[in-house]
Amino acid sequence: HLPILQWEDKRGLAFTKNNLSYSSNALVIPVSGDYYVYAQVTFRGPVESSHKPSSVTEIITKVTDSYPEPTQLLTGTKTLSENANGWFQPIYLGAVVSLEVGDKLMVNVSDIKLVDYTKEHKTFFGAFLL
Amino acid sequence: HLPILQWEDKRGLAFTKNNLSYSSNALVIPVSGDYYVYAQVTFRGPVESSHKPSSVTEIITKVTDSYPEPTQLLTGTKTLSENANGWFQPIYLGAVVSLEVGDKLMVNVSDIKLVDYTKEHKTFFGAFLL
Amino acid sequence: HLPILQWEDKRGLAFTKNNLSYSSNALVIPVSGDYYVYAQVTFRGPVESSHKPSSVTEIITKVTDSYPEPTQLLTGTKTLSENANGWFQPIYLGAVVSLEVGDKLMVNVSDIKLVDYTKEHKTFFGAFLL
Amino acid sequence: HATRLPCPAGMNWIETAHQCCPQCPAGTFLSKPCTSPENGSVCLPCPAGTFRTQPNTLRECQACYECDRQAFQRVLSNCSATSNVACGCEPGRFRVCFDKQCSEFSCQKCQPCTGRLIQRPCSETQDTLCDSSCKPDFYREGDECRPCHTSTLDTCGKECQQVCGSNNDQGSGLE
Amino acid sequence: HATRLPCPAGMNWIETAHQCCPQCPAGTFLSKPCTSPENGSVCLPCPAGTFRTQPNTLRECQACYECDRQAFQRVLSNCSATSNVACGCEPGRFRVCFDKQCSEFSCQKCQPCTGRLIQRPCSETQDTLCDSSCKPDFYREGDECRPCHTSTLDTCGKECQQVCGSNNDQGSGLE
Repeated sequence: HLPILQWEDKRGLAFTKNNLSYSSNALVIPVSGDYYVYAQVTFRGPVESSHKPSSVTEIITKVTDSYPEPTQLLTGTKTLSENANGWFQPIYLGAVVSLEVGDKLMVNVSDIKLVDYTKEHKTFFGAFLL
Repeated sequence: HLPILQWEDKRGLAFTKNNLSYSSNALVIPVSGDYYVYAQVTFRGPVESSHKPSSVTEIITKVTDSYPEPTQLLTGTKTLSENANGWFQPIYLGAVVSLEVGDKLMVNVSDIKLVDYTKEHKTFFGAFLL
Repeated sequence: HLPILQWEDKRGLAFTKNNLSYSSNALVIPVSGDYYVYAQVTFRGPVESSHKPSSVTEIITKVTDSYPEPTQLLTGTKTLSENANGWFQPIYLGAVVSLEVGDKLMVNVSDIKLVDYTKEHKTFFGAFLL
Repeated sequence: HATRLPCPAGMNWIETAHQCCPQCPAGTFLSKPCTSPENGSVCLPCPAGTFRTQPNTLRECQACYECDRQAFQRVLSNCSATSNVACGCEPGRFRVCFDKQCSEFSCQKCQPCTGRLIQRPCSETQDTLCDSSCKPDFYREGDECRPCHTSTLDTCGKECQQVCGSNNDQGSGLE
Repeated sequence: HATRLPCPAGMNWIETAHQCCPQCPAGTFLSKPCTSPENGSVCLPCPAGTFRTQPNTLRECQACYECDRQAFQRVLSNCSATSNVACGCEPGRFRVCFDKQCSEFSCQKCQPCTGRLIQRPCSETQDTLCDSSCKPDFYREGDECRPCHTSTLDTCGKECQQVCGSNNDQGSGLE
């Protein structure tokens, strides 16, 4: 599978409440219902070590104990035609999905080295019950 | 007018409830109020038949029986500087709009042949009452 | 600081209610709580007077009387590899943030001359209490 | 809720009033629905900067577009209560459409046809069409036409010779 | 709700407490508002990885930025309770700003000036400035400077001859 992003859930703008909790890289759903789930990842490059990527991809996935494979809920994929000396590419995703108590939400990316993790307001992830 | 996208409203992740229904390519508003309306279309090319497009556009429009012209609610338009051998371009739109019972919401695109309809998590459309 | 966008809050699709008000370029928070805040800015160029920009940036910031510095809540920054004879680049941002009564929300951009202000459905800004 | 009755022409079903009400004319919007089909709807004129092109029972008018002055657009016709603004290009520029409907366009400089006859002048929608051959007293240099008088003996190549001949030999019949 | 009184200097109006409370010093945040202006606000130090540069009555501290090590940035000064991290470039690289404020920048390799004198060394904010002419014992080849000793008789063109002279003829006074 694609690498999974880790998140900060307490410091600065980050918070969790109404027992929507964060553990081992996932938001854990406390009560079944329809949630608006969203995430933005800002990708940036070039990064010497990695080859010249032709595209970047962000996927919000759902994992549930009762099923061995993750379900891809939302996907944003963009090809890159950027120049060599530095590029930025934000991808925002958001939609309503029906979730069950205990479901886990995660964000996967095509290449973790291309994720801009330096500022909390450039890469973020969240959900709220409707 | 621009071509209108058709949607799957039952299979997989798709669902409608609280009598927000889907019929003839449109979400039909059951009760007047403020709704958060959103849609993502992933465009991809090149597609032999279509000429080399210089841009892609996604528009969420409102149609009401009582008015002969559609109203453009949200528009995302992006020029393409992609290379020839294959490109992807997602456009996400979302905002709060005031709607009346009976209003119909639709998604128009600049070129229907460029829409990536292959995976439900890449192109999606929805709304929820605040 | 970066230039601040001004908004139309009454005509056409624009509206404010539940005493979330708009004054001096900012949405003013009437009651403390968690809000989904969003904005899209469509950038376009080239514009003769401005030099060839290498990137465009949109930032949703929070200003509060009790603190002298604005807080950057959400940022979308994208490098441009567009061609000379005309380009469009929409940036959408949205997320849940905890706000206090009296907080002010504003949208800053890297270059105000590159903002497409011509159609209300291309550049928009809003918030709603969860 | 009450079944919707099909309304007679010129009237629309108003959910909140649960009845058919007369439409407001173009240029106005429905401020207050009619209380009974007999008495009229309360219609108000579209505020400045908004419009409605058709009779309607909508609660607000549509916001006018603006012409993109920074991209060299100009106003062809102002927004009125019944029609949106119409934008075109400043003189000396023509429209380059971004899509088939040309709902978005940039305004590019017309080419000047220096040294050539103009086959078709620049217009709102098309660039100038220049004659392929050079004007009299101009010689071809690559895909440009240069005036004879600027040529000097050593810069006057074959083409230039043919057209300009020896500079002081007027009407020598040289093609 | 109760009218907001303008608070005296060093105090802010706290909505939930409906009164003015003393500000918490920089490096701390307001954990619990004062119950009356006399007794103080409960301020706690910013947790690791967060900071506040100013006195405040905010409920949380700001998260520190991080330096982009994969893009060859390095820490100029660590994040402290009262100041954000400051990032620069690794030695041998300089900043290329993405915008006027240089809030985002990439770190590019300094040019080596092989065969030239360094007019101005590479710095945090500017690339090395190389002398336009070649160093002694180097000859120009296109826009590069090549060392004389690597030239062989047949590769030593006009430029090279002038500078390097016949290889074994030291100090021949050739310019």
